[in-house]
Amino acid sequence: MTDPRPPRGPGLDEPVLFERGSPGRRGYTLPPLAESERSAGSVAPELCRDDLEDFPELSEMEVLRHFLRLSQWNYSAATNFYPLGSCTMKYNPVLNEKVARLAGFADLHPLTPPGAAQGALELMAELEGLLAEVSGMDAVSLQPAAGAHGELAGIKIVRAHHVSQGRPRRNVLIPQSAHGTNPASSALCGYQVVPVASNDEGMIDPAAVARLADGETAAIMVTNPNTLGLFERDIARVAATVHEKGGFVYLDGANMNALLGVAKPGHMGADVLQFNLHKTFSTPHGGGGPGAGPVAVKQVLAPYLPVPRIVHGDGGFTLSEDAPKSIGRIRAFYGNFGMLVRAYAYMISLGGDGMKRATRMAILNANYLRKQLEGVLELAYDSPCLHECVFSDSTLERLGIETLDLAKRLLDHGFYAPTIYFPLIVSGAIMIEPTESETRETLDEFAAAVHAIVAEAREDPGRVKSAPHRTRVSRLDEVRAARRPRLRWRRAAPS
Amino acid sequence: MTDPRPPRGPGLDEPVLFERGSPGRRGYTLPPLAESERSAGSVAPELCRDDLEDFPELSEMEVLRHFLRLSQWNYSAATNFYPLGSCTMKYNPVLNEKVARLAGFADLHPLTPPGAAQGALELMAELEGLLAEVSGMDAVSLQPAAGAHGELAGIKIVRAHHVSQGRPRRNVLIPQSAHGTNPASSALCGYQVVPVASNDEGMIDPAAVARLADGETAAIMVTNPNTLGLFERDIARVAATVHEKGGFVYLDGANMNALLGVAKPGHMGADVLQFNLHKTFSTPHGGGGPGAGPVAVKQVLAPYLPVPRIVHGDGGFTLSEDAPKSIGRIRAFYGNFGMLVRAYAYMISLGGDGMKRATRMAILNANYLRKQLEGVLELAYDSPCLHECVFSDSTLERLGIETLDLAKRLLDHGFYAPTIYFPLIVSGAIMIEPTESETRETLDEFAAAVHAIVAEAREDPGRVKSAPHRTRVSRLDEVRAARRPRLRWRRAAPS
Amino acid sequence: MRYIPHTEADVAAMLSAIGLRSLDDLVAHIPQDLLRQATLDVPDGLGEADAARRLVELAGANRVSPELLCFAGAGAYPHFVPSVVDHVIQRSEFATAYTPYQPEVSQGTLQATFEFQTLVASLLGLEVANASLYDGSTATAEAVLMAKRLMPKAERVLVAASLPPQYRQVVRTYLEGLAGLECDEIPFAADGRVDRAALERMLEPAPAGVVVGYPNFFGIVEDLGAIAEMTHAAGAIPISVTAEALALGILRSPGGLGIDVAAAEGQSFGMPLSFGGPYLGLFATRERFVRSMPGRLVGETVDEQGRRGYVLTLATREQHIRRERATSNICTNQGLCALAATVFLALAGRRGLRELADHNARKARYALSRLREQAGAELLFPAPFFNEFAVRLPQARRRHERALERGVLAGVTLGDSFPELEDALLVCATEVHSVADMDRLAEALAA
Amino acid sequence: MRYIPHTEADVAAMLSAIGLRSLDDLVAHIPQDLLRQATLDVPDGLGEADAARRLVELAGANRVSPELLCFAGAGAYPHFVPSVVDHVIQRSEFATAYTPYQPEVSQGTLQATFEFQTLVASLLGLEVANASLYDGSTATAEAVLMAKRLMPKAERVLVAASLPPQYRQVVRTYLEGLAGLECDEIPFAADGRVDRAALERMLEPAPAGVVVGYPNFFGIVEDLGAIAEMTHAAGAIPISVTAEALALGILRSPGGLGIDVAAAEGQSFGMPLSFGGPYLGLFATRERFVRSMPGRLVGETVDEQGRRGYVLTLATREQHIRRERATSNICTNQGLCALAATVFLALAGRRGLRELADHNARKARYALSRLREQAGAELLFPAPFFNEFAVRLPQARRRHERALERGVLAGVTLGDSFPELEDALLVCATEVHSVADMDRLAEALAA
Ligand SMILES: Cc1ncc(COP(=O)(O)O)c(C=O)c1O
Ligand SMILES: Cc1ncc(COP(=O)(O)O)c(C=O)c1O
Repeated sequence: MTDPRPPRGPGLDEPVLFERGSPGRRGYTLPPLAESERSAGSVAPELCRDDLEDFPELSEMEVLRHFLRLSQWNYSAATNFYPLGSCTMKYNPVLNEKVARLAGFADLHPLTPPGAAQGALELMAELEGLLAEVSGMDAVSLQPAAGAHGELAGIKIVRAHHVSQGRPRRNVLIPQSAHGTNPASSALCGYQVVPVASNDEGMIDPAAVARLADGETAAIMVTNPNTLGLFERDIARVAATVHEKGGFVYLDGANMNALLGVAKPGHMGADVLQFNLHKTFSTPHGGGGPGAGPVAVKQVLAPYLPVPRIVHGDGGFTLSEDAPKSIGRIRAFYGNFGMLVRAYAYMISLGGDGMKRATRMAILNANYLRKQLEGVLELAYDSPCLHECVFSDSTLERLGIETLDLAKRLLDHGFYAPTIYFPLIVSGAIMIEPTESETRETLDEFAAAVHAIVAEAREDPGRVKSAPHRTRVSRLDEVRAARRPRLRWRRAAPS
Repeated sequence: MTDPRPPRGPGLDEPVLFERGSPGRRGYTLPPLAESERSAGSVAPELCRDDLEDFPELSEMEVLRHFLRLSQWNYSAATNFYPLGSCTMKYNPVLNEKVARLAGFADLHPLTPPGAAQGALELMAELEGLLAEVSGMDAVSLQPAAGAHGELAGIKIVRAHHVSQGRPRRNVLIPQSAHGTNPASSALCGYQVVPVASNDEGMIDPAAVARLADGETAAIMVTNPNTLGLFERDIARVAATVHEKGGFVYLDGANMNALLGVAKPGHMGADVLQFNLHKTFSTPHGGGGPGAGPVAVKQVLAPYLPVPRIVHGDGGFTLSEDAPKSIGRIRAFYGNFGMLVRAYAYMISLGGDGMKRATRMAILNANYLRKQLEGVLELAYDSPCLHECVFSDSTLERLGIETLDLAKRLLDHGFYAPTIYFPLIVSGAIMIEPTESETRETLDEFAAAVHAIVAEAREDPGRVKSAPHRTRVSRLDEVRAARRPRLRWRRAAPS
Repeated sequence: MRYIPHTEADVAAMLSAIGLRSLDDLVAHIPQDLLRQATLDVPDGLGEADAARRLVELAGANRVSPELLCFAGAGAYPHFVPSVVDHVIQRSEFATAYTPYQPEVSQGTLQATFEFQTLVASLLGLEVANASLYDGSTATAEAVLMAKRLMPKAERVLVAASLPPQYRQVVRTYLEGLAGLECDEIPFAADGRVDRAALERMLEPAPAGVVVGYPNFFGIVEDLGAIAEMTHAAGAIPISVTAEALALGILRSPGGLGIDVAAAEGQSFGMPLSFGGPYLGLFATRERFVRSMPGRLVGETVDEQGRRGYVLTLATREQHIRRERATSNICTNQGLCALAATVFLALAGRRGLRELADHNARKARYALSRLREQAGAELLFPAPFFNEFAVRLPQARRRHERALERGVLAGVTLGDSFPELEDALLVCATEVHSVADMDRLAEALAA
Repeated sequence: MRYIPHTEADVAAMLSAIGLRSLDDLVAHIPQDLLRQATLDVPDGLGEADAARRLVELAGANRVSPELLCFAGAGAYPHFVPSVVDHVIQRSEFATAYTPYQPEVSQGTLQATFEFQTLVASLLGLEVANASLYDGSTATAEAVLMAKRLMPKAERVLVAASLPPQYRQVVRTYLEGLAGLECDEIPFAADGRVDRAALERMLEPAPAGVVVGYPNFFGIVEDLGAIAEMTHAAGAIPISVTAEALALGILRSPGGLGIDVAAAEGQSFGMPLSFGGPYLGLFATRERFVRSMPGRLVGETVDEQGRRGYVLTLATREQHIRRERATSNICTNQGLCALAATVFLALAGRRGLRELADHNARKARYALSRLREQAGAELLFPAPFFNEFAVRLPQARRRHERALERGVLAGVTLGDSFPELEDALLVCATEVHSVADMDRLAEALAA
């Protein structure tokens, strides 16, 4: 008898929920109703559903055990180096989790009259101020639920201003290296996307912008540092060009972790930007969310910010909907408040001195790791990088492996993979963002693993191409998943 | 390149703390002192140590990551079926963990005047009452920190009473099947241990007790159900015999999980017993502790209970040291209070109906599993069992494997091993206690694994004897550990 | 700083490995004027204890239960969160992972999300659910956009005026500037339900979709089957919006009643109120519409040894592949909230969820009876409701304020969003409210 | 019941597999009279929400910081617990494992315990530390018993009267009934330290051991080196007892001063006050005495492939092997508390622990200065202290009570244990106390 794959985590295997349990089990029990409640009646039978098809029935411990086992099948930033470029997988402090759960926050209904929610409003007002300060912008709304949602709000704001000037204009200029949410958000606001080619240094070509910008240009969306980790040297010139045509500069702030205390978007000509608190400000990614994507603007755009706005008056903090030019409401209530609490806790913990240091250490880590890898992978561009560095697959190709193979083999070494195949302008891109949280030792170990894999590819490329070998499952068939989508569990037909 | 062993948990390997870190790192930072504090002075230099040799220096995330990785190397009751006999590895409710951390409990100083600690005292008083009720005893002290500590308190109480009658007496009768703490606790109170042989049904032989009991018998320590999971049928007769000689009956209550709502020790003739709250009442074992081992007595022994006692008067609850006959204090303060909170939460959650059901289901599970295994392992005794069942190694021996091999191979199937080689009176004992928390499906899977291993031993005994194969490390050299003890980390000599 | 591991020795060694002399060299290529102006006017960092103290202070400046009993709903419901839910979502492996781009080391997140999709699809009575959207309001907006994709020629969408007002506003914001999609409001009738006669008239010319609340903002159970039928008959997409997903533990499912796209707010399934977020947008539709769906999807597949496993799939709908032609711009969603809901629903289970919903319904009816008897309230709309209902009582706003002083948040004042309903309150009751709590509510609102 | 998975169908199937007809058959062999009397007069079980509510209510009936500022020490110290500590010990894999009997699937617990032993040994300045004992008081008693094992002929043990009174009482309880081991108390001198002249006299005939506090109950740093020397000269075992282990972050180590057995209370390293427990008994000694040591030990070894791993070792000292001849009866210890301490010490680290101790010392001195200035207190003993000190002030007990009303637990009244010190308070200050807190203490105690 052979033991094929290791039990990852303590369970050899863990079936889906629906294959566990037994009718009649309960993981959550309610106290009996009082007679007066029982006799008060319920929903009329004709309005009631028959059954909750497929819902399992489990004891409390069965549920707990199931999810504990599943959890052990994940790599995560807390347990593994997770150098996913553009994602800023920094340390998510445990303290943040604790304070977000304080009853005064967790149990606060969003429609509690402001007089009874002063602590929450004060926190939000302070956070707005902190974000404005670090970005050099004038006003902030905390409402967007994630980066892309912030982009949507930001472009809507731009549009609202243009409409107030007569017409919305038609285009948004977007560099080819931009994240997919930029064009998607622009399109969602009814704009045409006009791609801007990168120059051979991986940067926006100011001349190209000058050619493309005109009276139909609503805005340019710039990521700075861009998705290659490079500071857009000509940002000021680009901004001036667009401003001249009456357009706005939208700055994708997903990479703010490279800028705190180094350069403020507000000084680069940015008119509007979104933050990704789940990147720069340490709120956890949660396996896909929730995030928070506050949007910040210069004074001229402030009237368009989403409602409600937090206002500080004599009687304390209140929420105001009195903003006739506002783009309106972009979600129910006021944002992913629990994430705001975490980001606030992080910012006061780090402080101004800490933020400055964090950014510098993030840049140091990226440059150090880049140096360690230069010999073995090919840099996409060799301009000085900030918080992340991007390699192409040219070295790998010569060895007969692909970026994907390197990524999968890294998993066997206990590392999550870098972001791969993004940005699109780099062939087989390998995008590495170590963040300031990681130690030099970890970076060295990671570099050693890359070296080892490249060496292995020379000797035994098959082993690399069939990786991963030490994970719970081996390479998964993504083509099959897409061809014959099985998007929910179904009870096997009785045989 | 081969990948020998799987990474268990996300880290391939995790060095000891002392091999991580770098001088100057900090995982815990303090705010600066005020000038007035700084200038207040500190400990005089000549009283100060030079250094904290070997202490590491790590960032907060390094510390977290280290321990998260270590955690994944454990099997635990929450993640794995953990059928450790005599340990009652039942579900440890998450709610208990939450309520024990309420600030009103966690931040309460033990020397807070009782008037400011009424909630804690009320909880303790109620818990005493609940424990008395379920055991049929008259008075309870919550102080002992664990089962063995409760035994110590209990035997000290017995001794104190004998002393008050003139002399302490000399012996404690203890069945051979008893847990090691019973003789150890008796010896610690200055008693000679007189072993009582078990009869061929695995029970105390009342005739043997009658022969051994005399005027020097301070007490008999009986475990009921005993460590074979068998109810001591003649407990009443045994108790009467000992009582006749003026001795007391100490009941080891570690197995109370078999008795709630089934039979009360107080009705069996027990004069004193300890509870293991970390068994019967669901407080977590913590990888070795902390536990809580309240001691309960009949009225005649109540004056000897440890001080302080909780007293309910007009002004509410107070702590009294006014107990001239008391054995005194057996630990600082009042017990492992945090564990008492958990046990209390469990008892009110379960309620009387739930406790009764829990016990019956624990007994059902043990009998069911015993039935599933009877065909493949040899029962040590075939009297009807309660909450656990014990097999001998006679089947295994014939196959050329040992109890230890079966235990290790079970780990490969994702199960913790049963208690092995205890009780001592069973050759190669395999002691299985499933508890009421486990589902029938899990019991079936476990039984199937035992069947598979026995079948495997027939085909390929070497594979079983060299198990485990799928765990983070393979069989560890315990002999070497004991011969050349390395009980702390030492910096490798510079080479 | 405890979050940053670099010692001075580390910095020196790393700089020298890179070939630089100082940290400033790392940013020397950034324009000097930017660098110079980049000083941060932010106080120095705090130790953990001080940071915690500040947060405790801010939290303490909010009034919450038990000090302030909460009977407010209106899109955010006070429910009990079993401790197992929070324990699971605090697991670092779940909380600090990214979107599962490398499935081989993300099976925990992926399998849980697959389970989530299954539960949500079942609950909504539709075939496929996505991995979550931001919240109920944005899920509603996405549903409208999806209807437009399915019915590209239609130029309007009809939205019930009895949708939660904030949801309606979000739909308006999303639609603003999208060529060829107007948003018209379907009035409600005297019984608080969609005015079917008005709807009938508005269905000509055919809109892309018809959006109704289920229950609606007033807590009322619409006749969804009839509306779906009318909508289908007009050739449009019927869309339901459920702001209190627990209602679906007892009410007939939207899909079962003919709805093609269902959006919901899942906060009730294990998320704390948390002043409005993070919550959980639920979204489901019919299998044939899956390629028009917004948001991530997890699908089942096999690995090279044929073992079952899960991956992100059908990504060609998404922004990172399709960019400006994507079905939505969403990237980060509400993953950990979806996990919370999965744990919650697993704990409650098939019968438990029904029972929970039933208890809510009964408690709400008890609360109503007390408000009638003791506070002189009248039910505003004579229509069936779930756990929330609107009552009329004289001087509603003043009484609401006074109740607040008495430690009761007595629902929300309807006049804020519906000036014509100035004398009305919207009140919910759930399993967290004991008989005594509800009696206190009635007392607090008594004249 | 949510903790018990059995459905009626499960029960029926299982009974039938066993060949029984009813649950009662399972216990039919138990004497009928016992069964009959076994009814439980205990209310029915509560749902999770109700159970939680009851506990919140009880917790709320205790007064704690910030409502009641705590300056009480006396064996339990208010310290800050970094959130990482609690996060780690809540990991189910650590919290719900048993003693690591199967090392191959317990390496997490085992390696952490090995790290704990290393840290404790270093802190106490001795070669070997065990895996924990119940608390400081029982560790003290175990140390005395160990001294007796090492010096079987000796018939007495000397215990400083300035040990925490509860510790002394526990030693007495443990020794009661043990043939040939009397316990004599060494008085303290006018400066609060051990009366060395008296000790000199008492060392004849040689006792098994001499036990002194370090710091002692009054917070005072004894001259441990001199005492160890005298004790060694008399042929006895010098034993130190540290009720506030943080002191050893700055004070010279017991082992370094000649102590052979050191016991301590480790609560300050990451355990909440929790009304007195669970805390953490630390215990270390010299390598040559290891086989007389009580408690579990983890040792390093290798697996079959030569990889480093950890196991429980030297178990022949323990009750499960040696039964009545074991070095102690201890079985369950304080494992999870040991883990908390390991995490705490790793976070603080080499320099951080020293700094923390230094801050404690300075804050205590500042608090003393304020009490002198504002409350007219005088230092009771002219001797060096760490973070706790005894002051004399008129009407100490009354002022202590009044301070309580004013929201300050102003230390503990010494008169309870030392009638001769009726006018004295024992006060501690730690890193949790701000200048403002200490000023409030002084005000609260002012006449
Ligand atoms: C550069 C960039 N912009 C925008 C986003 C979108 O942010 P979110 O995922 O929070 O919507 C991302 C996220 O990966 C990003 O990397
Ligand atoms: C039967 C029995 N008695 C006593 C004990 C001792 O309890 P503790 O480990 O809590 O000291 C045990 C623990 O394993 C036991 O099984």
